[in-house]
Amino acid sequence: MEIAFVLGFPLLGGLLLALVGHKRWAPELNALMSFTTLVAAAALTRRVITDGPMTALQEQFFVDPFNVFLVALTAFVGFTTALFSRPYMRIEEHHGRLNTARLRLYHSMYQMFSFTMLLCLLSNNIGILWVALEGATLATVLLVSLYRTPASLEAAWKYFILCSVGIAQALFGIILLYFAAEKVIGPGGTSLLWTHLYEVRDQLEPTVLSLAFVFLLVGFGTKVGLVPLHNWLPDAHAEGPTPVSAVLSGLLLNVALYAVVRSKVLVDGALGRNFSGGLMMGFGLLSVVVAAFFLSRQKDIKRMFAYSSIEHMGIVTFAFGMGGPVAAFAGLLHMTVHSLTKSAIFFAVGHATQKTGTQNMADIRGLIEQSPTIGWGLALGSLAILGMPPFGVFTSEFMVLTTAMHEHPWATPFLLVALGVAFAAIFGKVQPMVFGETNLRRLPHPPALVPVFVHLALVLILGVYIPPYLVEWYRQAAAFIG
Amino acid sequence: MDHSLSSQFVNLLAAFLLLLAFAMLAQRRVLTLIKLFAWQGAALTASTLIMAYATGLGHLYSSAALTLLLKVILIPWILHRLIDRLQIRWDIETLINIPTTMLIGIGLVIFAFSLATPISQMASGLTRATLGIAMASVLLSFLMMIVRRKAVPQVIGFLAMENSLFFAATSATYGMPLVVELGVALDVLVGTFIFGIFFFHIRDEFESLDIGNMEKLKED
Amino acid sequence: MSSPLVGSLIVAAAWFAIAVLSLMPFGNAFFARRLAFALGTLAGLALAAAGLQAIWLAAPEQMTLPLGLPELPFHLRLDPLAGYFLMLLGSVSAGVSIYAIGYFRDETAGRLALLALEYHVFLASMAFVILADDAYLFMVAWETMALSSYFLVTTDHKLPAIRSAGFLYLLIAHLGAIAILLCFGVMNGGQGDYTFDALRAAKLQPQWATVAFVLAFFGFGAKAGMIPLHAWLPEAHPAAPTPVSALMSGIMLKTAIYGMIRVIYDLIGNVRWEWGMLVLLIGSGTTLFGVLYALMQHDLKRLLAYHSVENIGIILLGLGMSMVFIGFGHPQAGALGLIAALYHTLNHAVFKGLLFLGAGSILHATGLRNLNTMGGLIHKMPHTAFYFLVGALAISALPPLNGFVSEWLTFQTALQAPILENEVVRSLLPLFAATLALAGALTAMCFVKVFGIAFLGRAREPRHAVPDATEEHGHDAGMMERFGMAWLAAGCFVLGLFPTSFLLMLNRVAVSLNGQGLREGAVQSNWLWLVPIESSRTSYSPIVFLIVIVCVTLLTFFLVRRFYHGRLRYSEAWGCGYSELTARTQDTADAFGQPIRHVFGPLYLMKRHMPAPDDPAPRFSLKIYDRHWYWLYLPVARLTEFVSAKIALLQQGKISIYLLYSFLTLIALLVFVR
Amino acid sequence: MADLPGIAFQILQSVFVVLAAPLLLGWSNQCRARLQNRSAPSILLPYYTLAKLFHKDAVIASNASAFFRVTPYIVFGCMWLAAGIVPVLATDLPFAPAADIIALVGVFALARVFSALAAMDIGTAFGGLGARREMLIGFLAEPAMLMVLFTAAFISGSTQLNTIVETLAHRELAIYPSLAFAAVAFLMVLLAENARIPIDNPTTHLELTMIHEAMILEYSARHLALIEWAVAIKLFAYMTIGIALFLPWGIAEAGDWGALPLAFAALAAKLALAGAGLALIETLLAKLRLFLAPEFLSTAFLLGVLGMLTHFLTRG
Repeated sequence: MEIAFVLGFPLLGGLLLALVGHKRWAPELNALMSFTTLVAAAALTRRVITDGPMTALQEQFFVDPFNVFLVALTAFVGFTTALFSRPYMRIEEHHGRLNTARLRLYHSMYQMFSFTMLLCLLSNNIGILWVALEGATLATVLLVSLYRTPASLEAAWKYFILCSVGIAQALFGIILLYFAAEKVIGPGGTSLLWTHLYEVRDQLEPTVLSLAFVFLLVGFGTKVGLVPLHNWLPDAHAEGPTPVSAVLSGLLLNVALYAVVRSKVLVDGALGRNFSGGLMMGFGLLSVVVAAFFLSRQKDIKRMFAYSSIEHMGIVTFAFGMGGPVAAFAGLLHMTVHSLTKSAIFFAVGHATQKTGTQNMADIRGLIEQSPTIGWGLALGSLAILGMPPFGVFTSEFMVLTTAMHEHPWATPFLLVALGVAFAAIFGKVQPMVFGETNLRRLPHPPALVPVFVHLALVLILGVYIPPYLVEWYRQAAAFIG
Repeated sequence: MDHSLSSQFVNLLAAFLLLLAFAMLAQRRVLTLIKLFAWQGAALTASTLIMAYATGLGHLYSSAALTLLLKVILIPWILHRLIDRLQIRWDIETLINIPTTMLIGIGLVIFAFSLATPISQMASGLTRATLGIAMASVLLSFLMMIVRRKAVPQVIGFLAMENSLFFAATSATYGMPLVVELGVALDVLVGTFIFGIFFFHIRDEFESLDIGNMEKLKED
Repeated sequence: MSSPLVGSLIVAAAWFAIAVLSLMPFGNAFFARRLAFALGTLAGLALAAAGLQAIWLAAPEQMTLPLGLPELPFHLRLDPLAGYFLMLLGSVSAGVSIYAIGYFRDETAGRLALLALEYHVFLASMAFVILADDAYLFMVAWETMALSSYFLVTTDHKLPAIRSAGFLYLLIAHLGAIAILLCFGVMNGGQGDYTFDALRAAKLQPQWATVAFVLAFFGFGAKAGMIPLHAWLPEAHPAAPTPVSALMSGIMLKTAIYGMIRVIYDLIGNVRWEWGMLVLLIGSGTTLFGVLYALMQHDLKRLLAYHSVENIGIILLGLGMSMVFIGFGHPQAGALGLIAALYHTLNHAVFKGLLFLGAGSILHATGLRNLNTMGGLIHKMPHTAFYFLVGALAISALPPLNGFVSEWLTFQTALQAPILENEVVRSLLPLFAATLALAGALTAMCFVKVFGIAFLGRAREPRHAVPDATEEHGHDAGMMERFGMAWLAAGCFVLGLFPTSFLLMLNRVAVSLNGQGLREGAVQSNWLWLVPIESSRTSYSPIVFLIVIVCVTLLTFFLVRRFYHGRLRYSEAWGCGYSELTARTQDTADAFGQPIRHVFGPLYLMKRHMPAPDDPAPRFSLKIYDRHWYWLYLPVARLTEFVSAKIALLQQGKISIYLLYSFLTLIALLVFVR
Repeated sequence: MADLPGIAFQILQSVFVVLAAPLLLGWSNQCRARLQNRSAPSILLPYYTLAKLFHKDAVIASNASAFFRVTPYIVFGCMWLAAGIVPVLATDLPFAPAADIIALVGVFALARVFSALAAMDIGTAFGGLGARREMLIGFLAEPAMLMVLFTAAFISGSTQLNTIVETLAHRELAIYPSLAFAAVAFLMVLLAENARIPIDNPTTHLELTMIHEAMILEYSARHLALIEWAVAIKLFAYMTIGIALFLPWGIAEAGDWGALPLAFAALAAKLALAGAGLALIETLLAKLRLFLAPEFLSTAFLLGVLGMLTHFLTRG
């Protein structure tokens, strides 16, 4: 029942806003729909925590601690981002970068986007998962190209082509999976359902599954932004409207990674952990290192934080690749704190860019002087994302690193060097933007910075204290991932 | 018509698909590309029908109908409209010259077969080689997307890849569940529309559909 | 309070509370202005008491907080070592805090609130660093300390120099933290969790123990400011507001020393003498580097910062010697070295804090930081002059003040060298002692320069020429500032005059660390005579020393008055034949360092501007650059740049290339699978 | 240890040193004059000078701070303390344990720092110049001195001058090569520390060369007298330290009145020799350029180190 609401509200919102998205009160409606979604998600979460995993609608939908935690996260960040986008989009309109038609498109697509992501998370059918993920791509392509500037078109085009091609590979992987499952379960719908696949996962044909996993990894990995499949990501983040960058970094990457992890669990059943784990650790490590070195060359602020997203997705992938309760726990935790922190950063960045009218970091100076909230938000957010205690990012990184030291000592130097380089790069660029003489102008609408500090507060709390029920929740999910 | 016959038909069609993939790889005229794409769709429909007939699985019929509607009629029609409106006739020369591309393509085919053989042993009696062929044509379409320089052929390459995937689905596994196929079809359709819109924007912004213009966003 | 651990926990919590309350916006930051620092002072005193109590604990106290990681809640532990450093933190911070009341009195509300917040978070995090008993809490506290101090350093962030200083500081601090984290990982060695108990228990292979040691040494060394990782220190410490500079130089560096001792002696254990040699090598280098560069400075706070580098070197010398002795199996001599190091840690905290506060008062009163523009301040700021003199004498290791005691103990440790088995090491130790002697004498020279040029002579800036206490420029330090300085100056005397009682405390610390302390004879030495080894070997009694010197001086005075007279006439000083004497004829700070530049020329990278003979207003200007930049820091930066430039070639905007990447990845993986 | 005869000895010795110091100076000056074929001044000349200075009215610069006036007394006090610690006539004095050789070096450093600071108080060119040069000599001489003392300390296993002297005095006449090095080093340090040729020239007022004189240029009358006296005591103290380290024979135990005359005679003889030797050196050597002073003193330092190393090597 809650599932219906969780999926229904955003869908409804999408259709509604497609009609009325250009009205003055559309942003409020947008936020409202996201809020209802959040409420429904909360209800669903409570239900799952109490009653344990469940399926619905002839097993087409499936909820367990793993995906419900992502559902809650998605709904939450979706809501805060909607709050942030309210003044942000107004200001954009005021600056004349958007007209009402575009606003309508934006609002409707925003809801559709969250709908597709939630569908992707909740669907028990791997085929539907694929469909939803592709749908998310389509929605975000429209969002990325919202400004219709050459740059945004180029970014959107690359995003579209690369992700579609990637996801097509994933479809082939799914077909192979189906091909293998059919032999065990027999033809018909059920052999694409996660629940059924898990039951028989140790009987599936290993060679097929290894092939399938390669295709799935390349396919979904493109969307996660794993190096060397990441090339669409910085462009798309840099050129789209900032709320979209926030949800891309904060949510879409998580969802794609969710798909990877699900398939990994499936494949591990047949092949044992080393195969998939090794691949994922390799990709994760590569992403971390390469992204870290990319960071120091950035001029565009959003582009830089896009690369930092790649880096952190690399860390999470590495963690899940290592496997084991602690690493999986750390991975989940890192997903959470990264979404919160990164979206908070993008909120601050959004207003900062609006104040200066540029995304070029060399032209942004003295935020703390002109608007302390934005300045502190950006400074603290960046330090948090760089893994500075007492923020939660450090917590998960600590767990990942310590586990890595146990099980794969060879990897730790790479990770640590990458972390050091990333710190020097990002911090060296953020500091002059935050400090120094200011060069900013006033905004036509008061910026919404409550979300920034709510997120950062949550991350801070997670840094020093993880509530027991959350621990329990993560533990269940981690146990599933293994 | 017994199994062996239908399987021969399917294999024939599979070979035909592979041939078409090569043809598309070689073809420079956009209009012809679209025709070839439509042909691919037709072959796909045929093979699906045969499968449906041979296995008697009802949902394969509907998927065949879907393919016919979408890939033989609707999408080619849209593409026609597009290139008429955009006045695209020729693709400019590809990144790598045609013969080289062909050679690479052949290499890919061999590779795909060598990958698929161990699997196809356990494939259902009806469709032995098809999986390898499907994989090969997927890779070929991929290659085509890499070497093309204009937006439209690139998109056609993408759609061709989608076709090969469908072929894999139907021939190797008696088709995916209907809901999935519908969803995929929907995505493909919407995708095509969006591509269509993009063509216009791109042309307006860049005065051409040459993706060589779209190299501004990079690391320097 | 019953349990010192609970007590110190309460203090730390209180500091946090003060920090939060300081943000209260109303009443022109009333809380931050009136109460915050006063309460902070009281908390500091309480902490000192708790620490003192903890030194005499029979067994270490432990406690677990329901915070932190699910598998690894916050562990706290209080043993003599921690107690000693808590005492240091509490007592010194008390002096600084009370000084801060006066120093910050005319800040704007917003800045003040922020300062109070960061200041007290800084203090609390340092307390937690000392109390932490698991790797996670330690790292969290450690980095929080770095973060809060970073924001304190960048208080005046509008100056580019301060921004770059802050950046360099936090960067090196973070790299050090990464090394420390790695060190914990190595120590854990895959067994057990990350509580310090588990790390103590973990048995390491010798080579892994050495790796852990090197990581810890350089990780903490980066924070302590030892060469070659010192570059941030002379930039960051002067940049901060003065009380913060005092805290950083006085206490924060000591937390690094604490970490070093905790990890090397306590967690890793079975110290090896080779490690000691490394420490000695770097320590002596640090000592000489610090003092030689200090002699070249004319910015007062910067000069003091370089002296912090030097004193860290001295502490390292003590540590190194003790490690050598312990490594060769002479725990008693080792204990002596450890005690010398710890004693100097406290001493340096006290007198360096005092000196920074003095510098701050000068800055506050006259707005001057450049020695070349000071002079004659003793007439305007007699109190500050007195306190500063005490600090200067103490840091110059002159008896009977505290600096001398710890250096004396270090010498005594070095003189134990004959008991060592290894010929080479035996004859090397005294040489390290010699570098210490050299450094001590150079320090004396440096502070003759500082005190003589800042306080004595005549004002080098005309606008300070008139000795006028009322005008805004050139009043003496305010009441609160004086309290702070007096507190620390008193510390210099107490530590200098009653070393034996501290010796006993430190002996407990040493016993708790390496199981054995000083000889019986030493421990039973009474309050009057400081006898670290045995009375036939050596002894020192600062009190007798002081009494005799005072008596004799007074006696002389009275004899002179008694047998002769006290007649005194004032007149102008002889102008060397010129009509009147301009202040420009005095030595500047740079001029005073000239002989050093002559002797140690090759060590410096100098840019000198010699005025032409016909220059109407000749000014000699001098810039000294740190060589480390050119062989360490810049190359590393360039390497990173190079690598990233190469990697950037991956992404040249061609979509076909991007597709090709995906394609090749796919193919490669498929090949890999087969 | 604070027995009555001990105290008596302590006081006796201190007073004796303070009173006898100018005599040594006078003697050395006399010898130098003879060596230079000048008609020699009275051996008591230093006393006359001091008396004259004490009688004069003190004149100090109008911008002098209290620091300037206190310093002479402190310096004098330091020297007096030193005189009390060094076993001149007898060992095992009650004050001796209060400070070992390291502390002794500390005392001299304290005096040096104060006089240097006082020199900078008036703010003339000469004051700063003198202070700067004095500290230069100081920081070079101090480590060398310590090295010498360490050698002795290693031999006797103690940094207590008492113990050192006793061990050295009651040993059979064995040759310590290390001590030979140390002795040379000590001599060089002595010359430098007491502002004698070849480092400094107590009789010159030529600004290019003068060091110590430049520092005390602003002093007059009783202040000057105290400083000059302190200088004499310092020289005396150094001489006696040297004697204690290198030829300690014949020194008495504290409270042993019987041994006193012998000790007294021995000391007188040694000092007479030393004074003459000093005069000889000052006559033979020429003043070094100021910037050769570092080389001179680093040589001393190296000799001290060599002495220490030879000790470790010969000791096997």
